[in-house]
Order: sequence, then C-alpha cells, then structure tokens
Amino acid sequence: MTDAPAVQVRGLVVSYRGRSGPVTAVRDLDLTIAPGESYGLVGESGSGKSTAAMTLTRYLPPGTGVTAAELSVAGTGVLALDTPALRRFRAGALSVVYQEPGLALDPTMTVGRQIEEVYRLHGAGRAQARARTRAAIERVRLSPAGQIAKRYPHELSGGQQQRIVIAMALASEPRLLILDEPTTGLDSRVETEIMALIDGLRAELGFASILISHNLPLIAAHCQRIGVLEGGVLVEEGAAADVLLAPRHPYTRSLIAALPDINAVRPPRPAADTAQGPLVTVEHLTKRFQQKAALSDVSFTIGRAEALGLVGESGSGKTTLGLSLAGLTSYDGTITFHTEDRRRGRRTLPRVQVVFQNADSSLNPRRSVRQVLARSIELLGGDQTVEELANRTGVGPDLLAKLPHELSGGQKQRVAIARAFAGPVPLVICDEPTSALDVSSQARLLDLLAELQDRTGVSYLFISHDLAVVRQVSDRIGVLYDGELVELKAAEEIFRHPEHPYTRSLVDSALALRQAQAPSPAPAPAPDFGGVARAD
Amino acid sequence: MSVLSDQAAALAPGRRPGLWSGRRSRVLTLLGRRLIQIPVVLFVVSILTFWLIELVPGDPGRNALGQYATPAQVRAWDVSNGLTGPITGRYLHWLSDFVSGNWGTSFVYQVPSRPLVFGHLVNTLFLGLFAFVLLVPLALVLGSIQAYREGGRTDRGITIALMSLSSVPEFVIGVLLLVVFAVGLNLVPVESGAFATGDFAQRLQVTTLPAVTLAVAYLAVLARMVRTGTAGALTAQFHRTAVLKGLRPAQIVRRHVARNALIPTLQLVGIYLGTLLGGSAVVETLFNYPGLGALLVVAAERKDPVLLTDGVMITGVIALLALLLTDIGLILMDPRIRFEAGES
Amino acid sequence: MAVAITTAASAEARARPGRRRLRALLRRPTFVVSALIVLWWVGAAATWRLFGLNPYVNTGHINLAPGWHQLLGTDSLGRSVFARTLAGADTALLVGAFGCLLATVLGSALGVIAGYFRGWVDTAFMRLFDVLVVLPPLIFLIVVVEAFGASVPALIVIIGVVFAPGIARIIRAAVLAEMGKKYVTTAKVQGESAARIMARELVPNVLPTIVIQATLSLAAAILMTATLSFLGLGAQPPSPDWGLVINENRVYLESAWWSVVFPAVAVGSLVVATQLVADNLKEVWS
Amino acid sequence: MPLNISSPPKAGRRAVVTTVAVAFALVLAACSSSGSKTPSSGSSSAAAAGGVYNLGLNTPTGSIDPLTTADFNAMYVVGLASANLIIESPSGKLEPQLASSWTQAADKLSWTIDLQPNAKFSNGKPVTASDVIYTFNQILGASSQSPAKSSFTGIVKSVAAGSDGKSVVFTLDTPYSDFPYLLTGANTWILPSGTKDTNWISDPVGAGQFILEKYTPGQGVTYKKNPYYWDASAVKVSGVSAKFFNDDQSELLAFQSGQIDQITSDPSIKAALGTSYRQQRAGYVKFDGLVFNVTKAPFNNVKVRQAVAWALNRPAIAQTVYSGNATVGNDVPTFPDYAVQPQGLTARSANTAKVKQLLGNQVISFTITSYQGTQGEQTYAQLIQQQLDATGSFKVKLNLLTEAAYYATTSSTPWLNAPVTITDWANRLPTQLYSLLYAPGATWNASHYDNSQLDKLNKQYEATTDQAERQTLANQIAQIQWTDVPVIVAAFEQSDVYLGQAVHGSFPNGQQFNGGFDFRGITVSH
Repeated sequence: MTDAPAVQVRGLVVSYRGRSGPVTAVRDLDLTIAPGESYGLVGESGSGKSTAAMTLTRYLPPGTGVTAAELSVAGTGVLALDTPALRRFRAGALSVVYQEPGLALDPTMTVGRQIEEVYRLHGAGRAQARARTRAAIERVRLSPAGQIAKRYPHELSGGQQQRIVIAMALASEPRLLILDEPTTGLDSRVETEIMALIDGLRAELGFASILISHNLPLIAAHCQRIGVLEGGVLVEEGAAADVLLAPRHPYTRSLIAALPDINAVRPPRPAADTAQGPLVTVEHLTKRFQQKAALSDVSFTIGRAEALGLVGESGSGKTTLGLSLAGLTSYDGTITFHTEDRRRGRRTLPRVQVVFQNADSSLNPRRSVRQVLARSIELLGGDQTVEELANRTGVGPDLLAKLPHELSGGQKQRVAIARAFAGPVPLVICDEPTSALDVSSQARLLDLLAELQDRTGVSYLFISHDLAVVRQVSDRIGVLYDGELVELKAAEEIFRHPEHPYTRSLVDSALALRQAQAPSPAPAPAPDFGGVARAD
Repeated sequence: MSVLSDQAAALAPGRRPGLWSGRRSRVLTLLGRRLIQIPVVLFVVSILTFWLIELVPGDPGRNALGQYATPAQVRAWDVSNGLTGPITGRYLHWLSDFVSGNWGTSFVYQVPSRPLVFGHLVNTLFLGLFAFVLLVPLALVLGSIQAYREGGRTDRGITIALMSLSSVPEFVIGVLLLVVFAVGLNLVPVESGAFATGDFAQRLQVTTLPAVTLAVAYLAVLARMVRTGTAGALTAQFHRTAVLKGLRPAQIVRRHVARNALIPTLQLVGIYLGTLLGGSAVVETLFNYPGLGALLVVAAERKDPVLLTDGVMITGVIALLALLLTDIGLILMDPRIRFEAGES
Repeated sequence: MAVAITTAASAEARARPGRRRLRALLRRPTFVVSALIVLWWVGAAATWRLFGLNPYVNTGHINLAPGWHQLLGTDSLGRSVFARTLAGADTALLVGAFGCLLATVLGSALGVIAGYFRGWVDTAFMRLFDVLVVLPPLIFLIVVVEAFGASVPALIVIIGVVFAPGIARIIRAAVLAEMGKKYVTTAKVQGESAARIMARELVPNVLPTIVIQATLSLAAAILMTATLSFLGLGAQPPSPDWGLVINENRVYLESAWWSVVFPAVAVGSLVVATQLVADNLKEVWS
Repeated sequence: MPLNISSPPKAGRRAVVTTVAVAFALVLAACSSSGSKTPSSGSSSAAAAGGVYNLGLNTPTGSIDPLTTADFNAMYVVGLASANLIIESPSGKLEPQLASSWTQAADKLSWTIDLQPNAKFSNGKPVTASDVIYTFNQILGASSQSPAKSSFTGIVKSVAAGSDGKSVVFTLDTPYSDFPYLLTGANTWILPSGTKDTNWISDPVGAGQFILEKYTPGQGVTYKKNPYYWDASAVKVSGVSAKFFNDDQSELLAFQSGQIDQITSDPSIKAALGTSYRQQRAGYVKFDGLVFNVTKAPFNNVKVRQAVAWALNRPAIAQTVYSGNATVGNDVPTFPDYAVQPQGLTARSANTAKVKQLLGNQVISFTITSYQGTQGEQTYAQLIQQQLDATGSFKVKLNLLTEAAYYATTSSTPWLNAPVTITDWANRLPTQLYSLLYAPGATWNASHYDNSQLDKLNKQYEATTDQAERQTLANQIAQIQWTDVPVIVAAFEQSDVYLGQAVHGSFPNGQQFNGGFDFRGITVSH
C-alpha cells in the first residue's frame, strides 16, 4: 500500500469523432482521489461522467483522443503504458462494476469460472482459485456459494448478477473500484442492499471508489466527496453534505430542485364526485404463468378522477395487473368498468390507455409525431386538433414534424402521454413512466400528469418501484408483494404507518436514499429483511 | 437475506424455473420431441414427393423399352412393374415396402433400390464430409479475420472475393478446376466415379476437386456468419469485462470470444451439413461422381418414383439428423438455449 | 465550439433518415460500382432489341474468336456471343427479378402473419417450412419444373414458391423482435385493427430486412435458374439464357472459350453486384 | 502527452494464424495425396496381354437386357457379352457370326441358317438350334416386350430346327429378300434357352466376345475376355472396362487425360480434339428425320413440305450438326450403305427461288417439336430454325421437351402427334423404315402419311430378288417419297470415333449394334 493518491488527474481532455467532426466529451478535468476514499461523479446522461471514469482504464472506443497533463491510478501513469504493461495494470490496479451486470457477464460461462479466471490470472492454483471464489461469493452475501458458482448468469437475478460482478471486481484486490451506474435498473430495495454491500466491503478492504450516477441522492448517501459534471466540465466539487445542502452552481441547484420531495404530499384536490361510485372495480383478479402465480386474488377499486399508485419490485405482478386492466392479457376474476361504452361506427372506443416505461420502443420509429397523434385522435375519438393536443401536453409545435429518434427521452415520453390523452379515455395506466428519465425531466413529466388529471378528470393507475415518485402523484397507494396486494391506503398513511414488513422496507430505503447525509465511516451491516439498518 | 435474493431471483423475469435440471435433461427433452417430429415430417415429405413425381410427364415403361416398343408392350411392362392403378394404392404399397425395409426396385436401373441408394449414399457422405472439413475451418479463419478487421480494407476485400467465388455457378468453377488440375497438371483423374470405391488415399485424391468445388459454393455465406458472430462477441460488454480483467488476448479469444461467436454460426453449419451430406446434383454430375444427388436427379428426370422417394427419405433423415446434432451442440454451447415448441 | 458541434449534429439529425442513408450509400465505392453494374444489365435487358442485336441469326462464321469483326466472337452455330450475352440479361432478370419479387411478397406476408399471430398459425408455417428444408431444393425444383414446364411464368412462380419460406423465416424473426416493442402494444390498446397494425406499424419497420432479403434472393434466383438450365431444365434453346448458354458451350471451353467465359462473367458480375448492393444496404440500414 | 487510443486488437491474431495453419494443412493433405500417381483404372486385370480397353459410355437409360434393350449405351453393355447370328459390316455387307451361312429356299418363303460348329456361350455350353429357337420365340411371343418383335411381325411365321440339328429354319409369311439383315442388330442376340428375360443382368450369359464381370448401376461395367467365343483367338484385349458418364464434358476431359481410350465424335468433341487423334469410321448410324404431320395444316399442303425441303442447306447441316461425319440425304430413307441406291432424283439443295415459287409471298410459321438429346437433335432443330428463318418465308419456333416427355405414351405422345417433329431413326432396311414410318396405320407413322401406291411398291420390293427389278422399284418408291416429303432426310450420320494413343488396330465392323461391337484385332498398350 503506497500512499500515492488512488487517482491523480490533471487537465484531462477526451474527445471522439462525432458524425460531424470531433466532439469533446471531457474538457480540462482535474481530479484527485485519496486511497480508500469514496468519490461520487454525478451528472445527467451525456455529461461525460462515464467517459471520464473509463479513461482511467484506457478502455475507450477506437479513435478516441485523450490528452492529459497527468493521468495516474495508484501512482501508475496510465497513458504511458505499453500493451503488456497496460494488461498488468488493468489486472491489478483497478476494477469496474458495470451498469448492466447481465451483459457484463459471459452468458456461456458459469459465474464461478468467471471469478476463478481472475484468481488464476493472479497465479492461484485451480483448487485454490475455486476455494477463493467460494469465499468471494460468500463475501458478497450470496449462498449457498457452491451452488451459485455453478450457475450461469441468466440463472441469477439482476441483484445476484451485480453481486457476482462485484465479487469478480474485488477478486484482484484493486486500489480503485469504478462503479458505473451499478444499480440503475435494479429495484430500489436491491439497490439499497447492493450499495450497503459496497460500503461495507470498502470499509473492509480499503479500496478507493468512484461512483458514477445520475442519481444525486444515491451518490450523496454513499460518497464522501461529490463532483458534478455538466457537458464534460466539472462544475462543482466538495463534501457530499455541502454539495447537497448548499449547492453553489446553478446546475447543481436545478438537479436538487428536481428531486421528488419525499415529504411533499400531493395537494388535496376537489375529490371526484363519489356519487357515481368507483370507475373500475377489480375483484379476485388472479393470473398464473405455468405453475407460479403472478397475481393472486387481488381486489380493489379505482375512483373517478383518482390517482391510484401501485408499488412493488419487478416480478411482483404490478405490470401484469396493468396489462390485465388494459385487456392485453387473459386473467381470472372480474374487472368491471362503470362507464357506458363509447362507440365510433361499429367499433367501441377503448376505455384504457397505457403510458409505458420505455419511451424509445413505445413510438413507431418510422412515423412522425404528427402522424402518431393524428391517428391516436382518430382512434380514441378525440375532438381536438393535433396542434391543440400537442400544446396541452407540452409537445412543442416544432416536434410535430420529427421522427422519434430525433426526440429526447423526455420529449418521447410527452408524446406517449399526449397519445394517451388524444381522446376522452376514463383510465390511463402509467407503467413506470419516468424511471428511464433524468430527475429534471422526471419532475416536469410528473407535473404534466398531475395537471392533465386536474383538467380532464381522468383516473390514473400509476405503477412504479419508486415510492417517492408514486407518492408525488397518487391519492392512494397500493403495495404489491409477490402477487398479493399487501397494503392499500392513502398516500401519507403508507409513510406514517407502514404495516406490512415489505412496505416498511420500501419506505425505509426510500427515506434512506432521499435523506442527504454524509455516509458513516462504519460499514453498513448487511440489510436483513427489515431493510437497511442505518448507523446514525 | 440470501433467501430473499433467491426469492427475488425466482421472480425475476426471463428466468425459467427448473433449469437446474441441467443440459442432460434439456438434450433428452429435445431428443424426445424430435423423435416424434422427424417421422411426421418425413411422412409428409414422402407423400409430397410421390405425388409430385406423378405429375412428371413420360412413363417408366416407355423409358425402359425405348421408342420402338409398341404401346401394348409398354403397357405390359407398366403392369408387370405394378405401375398401373390409383396413386394412393401405389403409395401405400411403397410405404409398406419402405417401412418393412425391403424397398422396391428402381425402374430406371432395374435393380433393388436399397443397395443402390445406400451405395451412392456412402460416396456422397464421403464427399460431403470432405467438403465440410475443407469448408468449416476456412470459413472460421476468414470470418474471424474479417471480424477483427471489420470495416477495413481486408474485410471488404475478403467479402468481395468470397462473394465473387460463390456467385460463379458451381459448374463453371468445377470446369475450370478440371481443366487446370485434371487435364493440365494431370494431378487427379477427371471422372471420380470408377475410383470412388478405391482405398482411402485414392478416394481422397479423386474427391478433392469435387469437394473443393462444393466448399467454395458455401464458403461465402458461412464466413459471413462467422464474421457477424465474432464481431458481435467482440463488441459485447462481456468482452470489455474480459479485457478489463486483464486477461491475455489468447485467453480472451479462447474462453470468451470463440464460444459466443460460434453460437450463431452453428445453426447454419447444421443446415449446410445436411445439404452437403444430401449430395449436390450439379457437382456430382459434373465430376461424374456416383453420389446420391446425381442419382436422385436421374430418378426425377426419368420418373422413378420408388428410387426418388427412397432417396429423398434418406437425404431427409440425414438433413434432420444434422439439424438435431447442431441443436444439441447449441444446447451444450449456449446454456440459455432451449427449444420451445415451434422454434425447434 | 461545443455549441457549433451540437448544432451541426442536430442539423445532421434533422435530415430525414432516408436521404441521409442515400448519401451514406453514395459515399461507398463498392455500392456505386455494383449499382452501376446492375443498372448496366437492366439496361441491356431492356434495350438490346433497340440496337438491332440478333442473338439467333448465323453470322456465317462458326466459333470465330473475339476480334474486330465479332466483338466477343461467335458460337458453334455462328451466333454472335456479344448479342447473346446482352440478350441473356433479359431472361435472367425476368425470371430472377419477378421470381424473387413474388418470393419476397409471399415470404413477407407469411412471415408477418406468422410473427404477428404466433400460436398455431406460426407453428403450422414453421412445420411446413421444415418440410421444405428436408426436401432437397434442387430435386424439388427439377420435379416441379418437369411437372409444370419451364416456361418463363412457370419458372417465376416456382422460384417464388421455393424461395418464399426462407424469406418468411427471417421476416418472422424480425417481426417477433418488433412485437416485443411497446408501440405495437400501444397500437393494440388504441384499438388499431390487426391488419392495419401489420401493414402500417410492422411492415415499415421490417422493410429494411425485406429489401435486403429481396436483393439477396435475386442473386440466388439468378443462380438457381442458371443451375436449372445446367441440368437441361429451365430455359430452352435457342434462348440466350446465360445458364443455358454456359451449359451448351461448356464443352467448348478449350476450343472456343469465349462462348463460355463471357456468359459466365455476365452471371458472376450480376450476382456479385446484386449481393454487394444488398450488403451495403444492410450495413447502412443497421 | 497526447495519445490516440485505437488499439487494433492483436488479440485474435495468433489464434487466427493457428487456425489458418490447420486449414491449409487439411488442404495440403488432400492435394499431396492427389500428387501421387493417378490411378490407372482396372489395373486389377490389366496384366494380361492386349490390356484392358477403357470405354466411355453415357449412362444407359433403358433396361439392360438382350431382348428389351433400347438405347445405344445399354445395347453396347449387352452387346459386348452377346452375339448375333449375323452381323452387318459398315459397308453394308453381311458377315457370319454365330451363323456360318444362310440360304433362301426356292419358294422364297423360308430361310435356313447354319450355326457355327464351335459356337459356345460364356458358360461353355454350345450354341444349339434350340437356343436360337428359344430366343426367337421369346422375341415373337405374345407376352414379348422386345422392340425387335415389330421387325418380324407379318414377316416370320415360325422358327424350327433344321433337319441336321445344326441349323435353324425361319418360315416366312411373305417373300422377304433382305431377311438376313433382320437377324443383325440389337435384341436379336442369341440367348441360352431358358434365360429369364427379366433380369439377364443378374446372370449375364451370352455368346459374345466378353464375359460381363461386374455391373455397377450408374457407374460402369467390367468385362473379361470370353475364352469360349467362337473366334476367341482374334480377340486380343484381355478385357473391357466401361465407365458411364452423365456429362459430355467430363467424358471429353476423361478422354483427353487418357482415362478412356475412345470417344464418339460430335461437333464439340471435334472442335476440341481437332486432328490430333486417330479417327475410326464406324458406318452409318442414324438419320434425324424432320417429320411433317400431313394431316395438319399447313403441312397437309405438299407445296409447304417441299418448300421446307428446298429451304435447307444440307451440307451446312452435315457439317454443323454431324461435324462432317455424314452424307447429305435427299428425303429418301435409304441409308447410303444399302446395296440398292435409288437413282434419277434431283438432289435437293438450298434454293430460295424455289421456296418463293412454291409459297408465293406467304410466310409460314410453325413450331418444331423435339427433345433435348445428346444425339444432336437439339443442334439440328436450332440450325433448321436458323436456316428457315433466314429465307424469310418461314417463322419457326422450337419446343424441345425432355426425352421422357417427348416419347411419353401417356397423354398426347408429342413425337407422334405434334405437327412437325424431329426424331432419330437407326440404320435399318429401307423397307423396314417404310413399314415403320410411312405405312398406313404403322405404329410410328408420325407423318400420318397414307399412300396405297407406295404400299404396293414396297410389298413387291420385299418379295423380289431380281436386282434390276429391285432397282426400278427402289427408284419408283424414292420418287414418291421425294415428291410427297412426309419426312425430310437431310443427312445420314456416320458414327465417328476418336481413338486414344494407346489403341492399336481398327474395329473391323465399327462399333454399331448391327456390327456386333466387334473388338477383334484391337489391342491397347497400358
């Protein structure tokens, strides 16, 4: 252990060939990370945070230009290394934990062997390597280690895969661990577990870490220092607490402002006239795939002009529930709409519209925004023009002529929403509508949804794994766990008195991520079922 | 908590429960399904063939007795060879013969069909395997070279060269090879027929030209497939993982690239194996090689339902077995693969 | 500077993909050259009559070597190889083009339907395709050609039928990929009719695949007709069909190479060119 | 320190190289073994004096059986192991084979054939009268499927043993002076009595020059010399190895690389081989008849038929279709090697003026139906089309079917019913050809021609033996055939064989079925 800084970067400029001339991804970056320190690099997509970090590994797409006054990891000048030296450097000095563990692992090799490889590379014998691998798997709290080692990546859940990647990364006892959006796409609870695990391991093994994320609270909760990148420029740097509580740079402020405020309850609205009773009644809804049940005996109602939030981790059946309501899948039980059919010619108009999570695939890449909206109005029997619809849903008139691939994520999602509101549809199901978006556009979108509801009196079924987001829009919140509706109350009730242990774990982890505080030096113990026990 | 994770895992989408039953069971289930499918497919094929050949003009009696035989004589011949009567009856007769193993007599050659078919089959298998042995390694080499040089001049060059080769008709390539090696250099005999039954070295020698001709025809597409597969593996994220692990290039290729690159190729290889072993009419005709392909062409042209259907059955079995083989190979190579009904 | 770049990029992006792709294509020499070759043969097929070329008449010189008098020499019946080679493009493209057009339409339709409805429709198609995989294609062709004759329309239909399954398989795969995307689901939620979803949503998105398959099968179709002629089926004498001409004069390779080589080059060039066009399309599109 | 990271992965290179090595190793393995000596076929039995004659044949298509064999290649396969009573030399003379002599009875209604005293079958049994009788009963029998049957129907009444037991007596219905010629040729090979006519190939016994050792369907046949052949001492080669080819070109290449000792000439072969090889004339084989269906317009008009006949450039046909190995014909089906040649006819030649005069200015368009044959029908059809179109008075289309479809008895039987057809006719007696082609109601009368006058003349011709009378009759017959042109005979093809350097001596009777595939006096050195 030398006391050379884990990372020493001065005047780093990274540029790559764009479609038209060179594009500068990182400009004039200075960065110093002490051994064992946990550093967070935050910024929205395209801010160059990943590029900056990956430059430390010198693994960049061909044709990428890198210049730096200094670029060293644990005292090694990275840019000077020749090919074999570079290999040894990568093998020893640093490791990376990737965004999508599923893709980072070789699908055709057992996870055990993939970890063993590293030990073997560091000169361990076969048996020795196997033994250490078991140990490593146990260290990332997977058991039975022996059995897990024999599995293939696709036989593991996302969380388990990420634990394996971590074990693999730490096998070489690196000085620096680069965490590139390690928990994006994982359920909030798994996210908590993974991050806690990393914190624990860092305290145990003393490696430095760079956590790259667009999720400011996450970074704040797990890093000692934070750097904020915008357009490849480090606009602000400082201790986690300071940056989060007293942001100096406007960009940082905007980021923080955009965070869904955990305590902000949706302003009570003139309750929809209960005279007509609920809009939808769901009774004993059950859906089973082969042997296992995705939904078992779920019953609830959705009031008129009500927003019903639905939380649960992936696989909990919340999406299936949405599909059943939209009539996209078969089910047992009854779903009753208390509305008279609206007909157009021989066709009955749909009563339900869906806004999906993945905006990229929810728009036909070959049809312009105008075409999409026009057709939707026609199909949903709307009485407004495309322009009216566009401007009500905040789709700029300049977007109408464009094709999906020319839109940003937020814009796409707006179009998707506009499409859902093209006609008077009583119920709109929002299935994770914002989880693919940056916090800022997420906030704007949530506002839009609320506003639209106020204007049209539509009912929402709002599905998400992010309790905070759900809370922002929902009147009532239901919690799905393992196919069962374990809890269903008014939004604030859920937070005040979570009953079911799973609900509690959800609430806790939500709070844990949102409450900005400097992380404790002490390692966070392994979360048990009760959720994350925080040392404070 | 690990318990929880396991539950989470069990619920995670894209994961099929009961997979721990492992490869052996998956292979067995596949075998089971195919053992049912193959006969059904063959049955349909046999009906189709028998019915199609019926539509071919001309009649075996005339073909056998020639132009100077009187219609009466031809009719007599047809009767004595059981060629009259409704097609269904004849088909059923053929079917019972085929199943019972004592296949009928070829009308064209006037000899029992089974030894005829199997005799030619052996030759075709030899030729096919030879071509296969030339084809696959070459395709692998060229394909991977292209992948590592993707988009480069080498890549384009090889692509164009291969395409040009594969798009010149087999018989043109074959003729050129013949003129050069057989007539010009006199390295190999022109017509392989008489020697195809000699000792191994001799067979290898006489089969070289046909095999090369065959291989050339398939090289382009296969190499292309290898190229795509390898390029895919090289750009995959797990490749990056491997590189950043600090593995040696050779290790990366051997452990991580090769296997993943081959998976998409394997399917195609299976189909080709089938077609190659099924015999190539053109090449066999051109080199006068006594293979199944040429035999079937004659059977088809001279309207020999028994011989044709028997032969098609055999080629069919081989094609299907080749597919089965590769599918098993796929299972062994790619743990994710499982053949749901409909995709097999 | 950064601003400049971004604006430039967005300007680039604003251009319709179609036009951008076309520009990208025209920047590729292989594409340009091969496209020109294809055009040349199409032109030849369309216009050889206008130039008063006669591929049948005896010029009075038998097996005349290429030279000033006869550009590409004459064949064993004293016919101009030049005229025959040009005229040959006619039949090749007629059968090839229409055959693979039919195959493409048929295959795409089947593929889209199978991919969209899945279930028994899908299974039925797949099993049917299995049968065609098992049946040696050439044998199948021979029997069918003999049964239904080798007239140009017959050949077109046959080529179409034989090539359709392969195309259908690939289109089906492409459609299955699209089916996973939410825009299809959305269309269903909005009450779009199946027919319209297939026609308006799916087909445009698998169009690249369709086009590529079409070009590839064009090449294959030309080869296939040539092979049929080689086996004495396919086109009939005195047709200048390339495959037939090659086959008729193969045996003259040593004594009158020109009567074989030029048609062979013709087939080769056309097939390679079409394949390269397909190749470039594929790369630019994906 | 600026640095451009675009590392071309040296990664796979080593792996690639190794694989390359493997691949080439394989190829080399293949080639090196090709480097070794080319196998000389049949080396097994080549030791004996005279050596083994390597023959190239097209794959026989019909049945391989002395009684029913129909195509030339099958005849060759059978003929090498079988013998006729009499054979015909290329010059048309009759020569003894199993028969030593033959005489016509005074009443002209019976012929006595004396058998060679030392004629034996390949199994050593002597050839007796009963064998001959058995053979002809098989041919003439009610259930006979032999094409030869038609040559004898209406001619032969009965076959019986001669008084001395060493001869056979054929009793005829009507006098037939050329009767011995009917005993030459295919399907009249003498079989040991009791031979199953269905699967001769499984037990191929015959009295020919060779013994059939091994027949591999679709591949070839091997023979060894037959020690019991009546003239065995004259047969020098120790055996024959015949390989079947499906493809003219591979046969040509095989000949050029010395793997077969002979190849039948045709324009392509001639163009490829030129004069560098010894040629062997083998007598007249066939003519390709352009047959008009006289019942169908426009060919019910004799002028049209004549116009076509006058439009053809026959020397060009002889040259282009038969590569010069042919004699120009004059629309009379009498082969030039036949004893009695018709006289006093104007030789037809291309004459546009005559065509115009016959047709006026009208343009006749029609379709010629034939088949894609190796025997040149295809070329012939194309050439005729060229020549007729060139006159401007005709517009000709071609319809070339597969051989099977062309001769199909089922459905329309194109070769007998299409308006114009091209069919090849093997070398036979004029009267035979008459009764096949011209006789009213004859099975193969594709021209549907009916002329009682011609019928009468032929009957007389068959009956008479007086040379002068035969000549005048022949002239009258020819005159009618020439004038009415139901069939255009443009040229008589002579089979012409190229012999490899290894071959010495020449075939005494060519290699025709009516010449008995006679290998006497031939030796090969390899």
